[in-house]
Amino acid sequence: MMDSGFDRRDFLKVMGWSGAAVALSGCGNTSIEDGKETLVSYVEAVDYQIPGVGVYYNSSCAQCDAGCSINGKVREGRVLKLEGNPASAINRGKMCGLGQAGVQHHYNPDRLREPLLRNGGSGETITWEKAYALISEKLKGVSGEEIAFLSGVVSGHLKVLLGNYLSSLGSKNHFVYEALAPGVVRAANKKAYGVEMPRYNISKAKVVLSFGADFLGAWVSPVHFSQQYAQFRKGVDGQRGVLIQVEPKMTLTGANADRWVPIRPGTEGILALGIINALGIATGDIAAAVKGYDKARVSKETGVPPGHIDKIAAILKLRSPSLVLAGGAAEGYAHGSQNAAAINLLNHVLGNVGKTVEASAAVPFPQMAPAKGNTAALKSLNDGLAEGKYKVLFNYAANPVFTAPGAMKFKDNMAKAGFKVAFAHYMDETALQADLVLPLESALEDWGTQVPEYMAEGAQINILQPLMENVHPNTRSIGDILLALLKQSRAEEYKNYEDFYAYLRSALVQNKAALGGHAMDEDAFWNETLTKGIIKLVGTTAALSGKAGISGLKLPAPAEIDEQYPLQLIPSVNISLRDGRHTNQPWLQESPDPLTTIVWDSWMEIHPKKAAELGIVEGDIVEITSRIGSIKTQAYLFPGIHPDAISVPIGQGHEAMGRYAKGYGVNPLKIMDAVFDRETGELAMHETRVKVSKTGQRVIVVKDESAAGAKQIREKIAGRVYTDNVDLTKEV
Amino acid sequence: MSISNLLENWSKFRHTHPVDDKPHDPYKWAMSIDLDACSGCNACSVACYAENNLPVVGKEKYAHGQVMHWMRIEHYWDEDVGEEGGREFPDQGAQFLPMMCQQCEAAPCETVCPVGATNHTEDGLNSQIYNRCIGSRYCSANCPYKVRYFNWFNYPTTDNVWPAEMVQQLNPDVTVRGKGVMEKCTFCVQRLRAAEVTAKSEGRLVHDGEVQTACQQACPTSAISFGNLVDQESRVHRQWRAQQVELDKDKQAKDDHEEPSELRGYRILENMRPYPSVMYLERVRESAI
Amino acid sequence: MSQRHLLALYSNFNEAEAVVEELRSTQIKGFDVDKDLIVKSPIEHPEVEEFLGDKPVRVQWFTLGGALMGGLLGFFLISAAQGNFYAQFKGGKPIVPFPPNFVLTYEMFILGGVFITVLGFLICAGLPARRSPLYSANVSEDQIGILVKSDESAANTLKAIFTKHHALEIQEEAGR
Amino acid sequence: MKDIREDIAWAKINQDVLKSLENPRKLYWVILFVAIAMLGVALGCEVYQYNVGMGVSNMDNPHMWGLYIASFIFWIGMSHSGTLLSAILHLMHADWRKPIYRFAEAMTTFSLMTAGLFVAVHLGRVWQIYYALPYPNERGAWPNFQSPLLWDAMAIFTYLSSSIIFLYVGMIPDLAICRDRMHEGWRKKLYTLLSLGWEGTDRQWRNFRVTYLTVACFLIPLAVSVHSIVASDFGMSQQPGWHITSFPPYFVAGALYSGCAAIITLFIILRYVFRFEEYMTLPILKKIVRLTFAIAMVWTYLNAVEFASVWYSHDQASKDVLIQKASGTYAPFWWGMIFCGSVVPLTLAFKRIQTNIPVLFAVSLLLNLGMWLERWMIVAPTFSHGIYPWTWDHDQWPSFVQWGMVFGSFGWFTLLFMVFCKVFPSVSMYEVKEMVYHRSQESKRLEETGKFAAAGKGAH
Repeated sequence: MMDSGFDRRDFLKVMGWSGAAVALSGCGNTSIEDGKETLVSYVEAVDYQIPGVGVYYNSSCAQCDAGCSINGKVREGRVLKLEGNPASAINRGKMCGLGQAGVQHHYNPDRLREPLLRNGGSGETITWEKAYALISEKLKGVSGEEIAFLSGVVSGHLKVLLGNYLSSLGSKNHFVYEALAPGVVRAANKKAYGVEMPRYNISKAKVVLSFGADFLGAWVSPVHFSQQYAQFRKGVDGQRGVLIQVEPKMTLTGANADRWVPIRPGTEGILALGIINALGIATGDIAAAVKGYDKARVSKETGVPPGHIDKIAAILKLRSPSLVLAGGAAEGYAHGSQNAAAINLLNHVLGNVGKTVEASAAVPFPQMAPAKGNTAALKSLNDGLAEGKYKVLFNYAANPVFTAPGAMKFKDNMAKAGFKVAFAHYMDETALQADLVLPLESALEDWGTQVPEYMAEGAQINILQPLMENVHPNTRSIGDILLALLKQSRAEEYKNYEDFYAYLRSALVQNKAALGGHAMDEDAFWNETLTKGIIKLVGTTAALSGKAGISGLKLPAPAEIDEQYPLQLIPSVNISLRDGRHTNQPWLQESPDPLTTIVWDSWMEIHPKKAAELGIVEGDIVEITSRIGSIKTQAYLFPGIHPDAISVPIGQGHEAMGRYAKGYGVNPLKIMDAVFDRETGELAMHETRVKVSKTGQRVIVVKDESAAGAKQIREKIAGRVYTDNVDLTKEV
Repeated sequence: MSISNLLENWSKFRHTHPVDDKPHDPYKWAMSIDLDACSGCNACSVACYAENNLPVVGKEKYAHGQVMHWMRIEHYWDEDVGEEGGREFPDQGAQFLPMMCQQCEAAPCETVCPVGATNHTEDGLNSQIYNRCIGSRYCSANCPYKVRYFNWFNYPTTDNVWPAEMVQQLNPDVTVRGKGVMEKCTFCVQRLRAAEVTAKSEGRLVHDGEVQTACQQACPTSAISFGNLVDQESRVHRQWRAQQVELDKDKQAKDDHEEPSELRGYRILENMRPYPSVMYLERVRESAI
Repeated sequence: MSQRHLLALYSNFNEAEAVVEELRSTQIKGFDVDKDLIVKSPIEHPEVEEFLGDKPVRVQWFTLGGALMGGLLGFFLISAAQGNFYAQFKGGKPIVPFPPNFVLTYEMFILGGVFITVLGFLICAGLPARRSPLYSANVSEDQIGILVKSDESAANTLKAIFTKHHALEIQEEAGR
Repeated sequence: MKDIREDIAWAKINQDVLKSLENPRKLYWVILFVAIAMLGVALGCEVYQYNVGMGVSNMDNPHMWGLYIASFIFWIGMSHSGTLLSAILHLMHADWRKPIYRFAEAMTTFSLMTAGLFVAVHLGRVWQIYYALPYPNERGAWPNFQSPLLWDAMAIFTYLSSSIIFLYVGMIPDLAICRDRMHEGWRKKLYTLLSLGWEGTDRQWRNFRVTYLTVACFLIPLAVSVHSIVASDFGMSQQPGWHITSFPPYFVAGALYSGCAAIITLFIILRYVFRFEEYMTLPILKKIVRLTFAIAMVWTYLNAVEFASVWYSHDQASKDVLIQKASGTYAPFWWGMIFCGSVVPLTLAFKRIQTNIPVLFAVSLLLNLGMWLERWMIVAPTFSHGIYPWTWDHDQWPSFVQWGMVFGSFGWFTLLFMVFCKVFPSVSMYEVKEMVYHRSQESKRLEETGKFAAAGKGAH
């Protein structure tokens, strides 16, 4: 792709410079500032650029943590569109909507452009030098104990560098917080299979029984699972895969299921044990333990009709291998670990472990493996902040002020930290509380490596490389910043690295033998790596070691209906907004929620039966009150939810961040109780109980579906056949 | 000159283009969408926004129904769900349907445009000429699928549609449309033209898989396939043939058979005779569960 | 020989008719009743045509020509426009389709007919016309005028006939 | 209840009508002022819509057409009764049309001009409207002759130009009267120019008679074709509620209906404003009212036929649209249309109402309202309940811009019409003379044959 020795930064600078100039002529929609930009003729073309011809660079998507590889189209120095990189085993050239919107993060008009220092109520623009000096000054005389670093998921060389920085400060307080992490499931998997995230081979399964795992929507690695799902539907041995989804609120995966089973919130484990009992193939102590879970009792406690339990058991027995998944809806309770354990037990009983639940490959560099985020970390940070333990708080890639449950009072506690530094892309809720805000490059401008938590086939290291010159010249790479901060105390050690790029290159090139480049010289290896955007490794495979144990599995009886707060609040995960960090990307705001088609707002899903009971109709503004507080939003009558639950999507309700996010919708996390899983200490997302009351106002719900409720009445619009015998593998 | 030309080429002008006596050659772009694979995730729609410079209209205009999504994901629930006496839950899921311009062979929109801004192309597309359009909106009024979108406002100059930075993302291969013109899915005609021209300059035809539409390229479940229906070897051609769906029929031969078949291919509103170029494959639902 | 115009006004059609009858029956040298007599009336009156004798009206021929021309032009111009310029391919329809062109041909047929009929009217009625030598505003109100052109010599005879039938007013003017 | 006096002096006819050109009642100026104000509202709306985009009208996908197209049909329809009075009744020798056909013909012309404006107002890019005109151009691209909208344009152009010509030709003898009677000034010059030197010679009259008759013959099929073509804008589509066989006659009947109702309204206004009591007599009004009643019943019948054929067919989509019209968002307007269009005209069957001017005025306005609603109910419901269920029942309400434009169009029409009536004789003088002449001849003849006592008297 490039001559060896050619400095990529310079190359990009050239491209970027010309990009800014040529952008003028590119579209009819450019604003030109008089005298500030020069009209450049194509006759004086810039090297490495053919006007009108796009070049493609491989990089990695940073919109979520699934680790998809992307292929960016660059024209005249501007990145235009992201496609999937077909070479990646994770996404195989495919992209989700969230990933596509990465360019809107990159070009977002609300991105931070300059370092800002709090000056009373407002921010004062300062230089980077001053910012670094300030950090150095604030860290002086502060012990490592008093420093906390909060981040989202970090992996690869950034994680290494961050670790080094913290150790240079003498601090061990790295809190990795991920608002929507499958923390409980990881722990349960560790127990049941010996690994936190085994490889779920959906494409091999003939039946997938998913307890609230929205693997097509927002769970773990949705693009990868979507491809597996497509194969699964085509079927193995001429038998089309059957998907059964058990959850109280229909997710995208539930909407695609052959049978969607609404269940009383929190009783997933009971159903899992009931199915084991109904299967009747378990032996020994398992059989004994599930004996009590007879159909009548399970049906009564879960609300699932006995017929369904029979059918599920029958099909699982008939078609093997199958796969049972435990997801967000099952783990979000104080007894979440128990639920997940019961569900995982089902895989053991069905003999799926080793067949569809496989050992996963790991990168042979444990220091690069992702620091997995969870919500327990937030709790301990919050407790520490509340005690006033921390004098300096760093924050990167997390927005706890927005995502922490209201009961935690994170914002108040954060104020107790002495000096708060936020590395941020937007002036989001957390950055707004910081004393020093440092603007970051977007993922399309930055260098880095990424190690995905969920590996598809073999192990891989994803390369992040700039697709174009910085949109805002004064933003910096998080790597560069950490390196600069590191040099404050360990200048000697890092003097060879001019910047993060140099660090990254030398780190990878030094290990080229281990990275599959032993036969190549350094430049060739480096160019090859950048061209491919992925380093594929054989990886180490940890064998599955867990066993089917039932000891310690104790499921509580379903919770009693609370008279005062009779409904269960399900803060649902919207497939494009996720935890709200992408809300300011207008494509995502205007991308309708697949199940309700509502855009640009929050809503409360409520079952029509319950709504009729409460006298609520679509568009009623309702007040949802928990012990913590209340929010007001529009009601949407949705039959895909258990009548005992209501659901409000996460991601809206920003009070800051930018023009496309601020002021739209409400944040259900604001009224969330701080209840934790008893075993893992993870936040129980579904344990908040609420009451709903009408406010008397009514609005027209802004959505794409027709008011008639999206039913096809006359013509065959979306066709469907019912059959238990179809061989799709024969199809073209 | 004009009358003599008219008389000399009379038979050419009287051809009914193209469904019966003048088949497409060498290209007829067509699509097939497997609804069993489609998960309704909206990736195609966002990809379309990125590729085709679609404006984000904002909440207020969305509320007015002025959204511009060329590719929209529809979902349908079973009729009895939530109705009195019906099922309480949609326990067989939703049915998702990606809906965009069906590139009809005998498009109802084409004949009614007073200025001829929408026409049939030689490679079987239903084209829209933006700078010819005067905005009578008759085409949309006549579209059975309602997949034509009108520029109710001048989006390029509307606040927050494309702020200065986002302008740089706009695809230079695609026009940014001003107010008062109709637009719709083009099957990513800019990609098709580029591929056709490349193939022509290399003295060959576009081979299958060489060109992808943006929606097809993004689709995580590969539910969309796209290609040249004339090419016997193309995946689309093989799919259409395997499903026994023929382009110029308003009722497929297989539909006359009473016995259940494994063929899932159908076209929407076929009986109205627009001869759509998009074949859908029915979603399958397991009856054993 | 010099000519003279005379205009006599009458208050009703019966008198005017009587005058014309008498002029017709009387042989006057230098006055030809078919050529030199014009009756002006405030309303269209079929009896005037009757007593003036059969005079042909040729407007219909214009109508026929106009309508046919309009129709033919309509069809061929439209077909030629469809065939000779940028062809507008419409799926399922030929480039020169008959049903729509027939609709337009029909409209052009009427358009041609109306326009050429009116043109024919102007030509046949000699409009726009220069004002005739003698005119009375009373003609447009309620009186019937008889305008004659004759040799100088016949003027007195004519005047006598006019007066005999109770002419309300007689105007005369030396001719060119 | 007096009809026009047979013995009325012809000079008085001239005098009375010419007076209308000079001093109408004060109400005239009030009407003119109000009309200009209304037009101002529409102009403001258009400027706003032109600058910001069609979106300000609140139209959307799928509601691509709104009040503009509905009003377009309304105004086109209104024009038809002018042709009815001037052409059809002329061929039938109905002499009572003579005092009123002139203003009816003017109404035809001006309502067509109003309708034409709605086409422009409706377009998303009105500045490119010339693309739709069939003329040889450097672009090498002609409009699409297959589009019913182009047929519309062609038909309207033909109809408008023919109507103007017909109006003008029929007015030439009257212009000559104006020329003869008007004192010096710009008007005199205008009339002199326009009267083309008409002197009422036998040759002029002879050709005039044939021409007038011929053009009248052309106008009748033309008028029918114009509204059939407007009907085909809808009928040619495949949309439910539009794709209906009976649409062309239904549209034509509706057109005549709304036109007649408008004639009653304008008759009453003109009669008062220009003091035409002696010419626009109650017996004439009575005849128009009876004609209106008959057409109302034809329209009602065709309406019923439409419903029945939809109901009886297996076209479920059309059936749904019909049900939705009667029970959905538009139900109040749809029922309003039925009430105003089919129930209100029943009052016209009563003799006492047939000559009761205040009641007739109110009734005629209601009929017009009903007919306007009819057009709206043709256009709008199909959009909110078409073939494709995804876009059903999406609520849409026209914005003030649309309403303002509709409101203003009445001002524009009134302005044109009122100015016309002030500049040109709105009662045909020569034809009123013909009418009284023939009537007096007839009664004289009857008297002579002794039948007068038996038959004649009762007629008046």
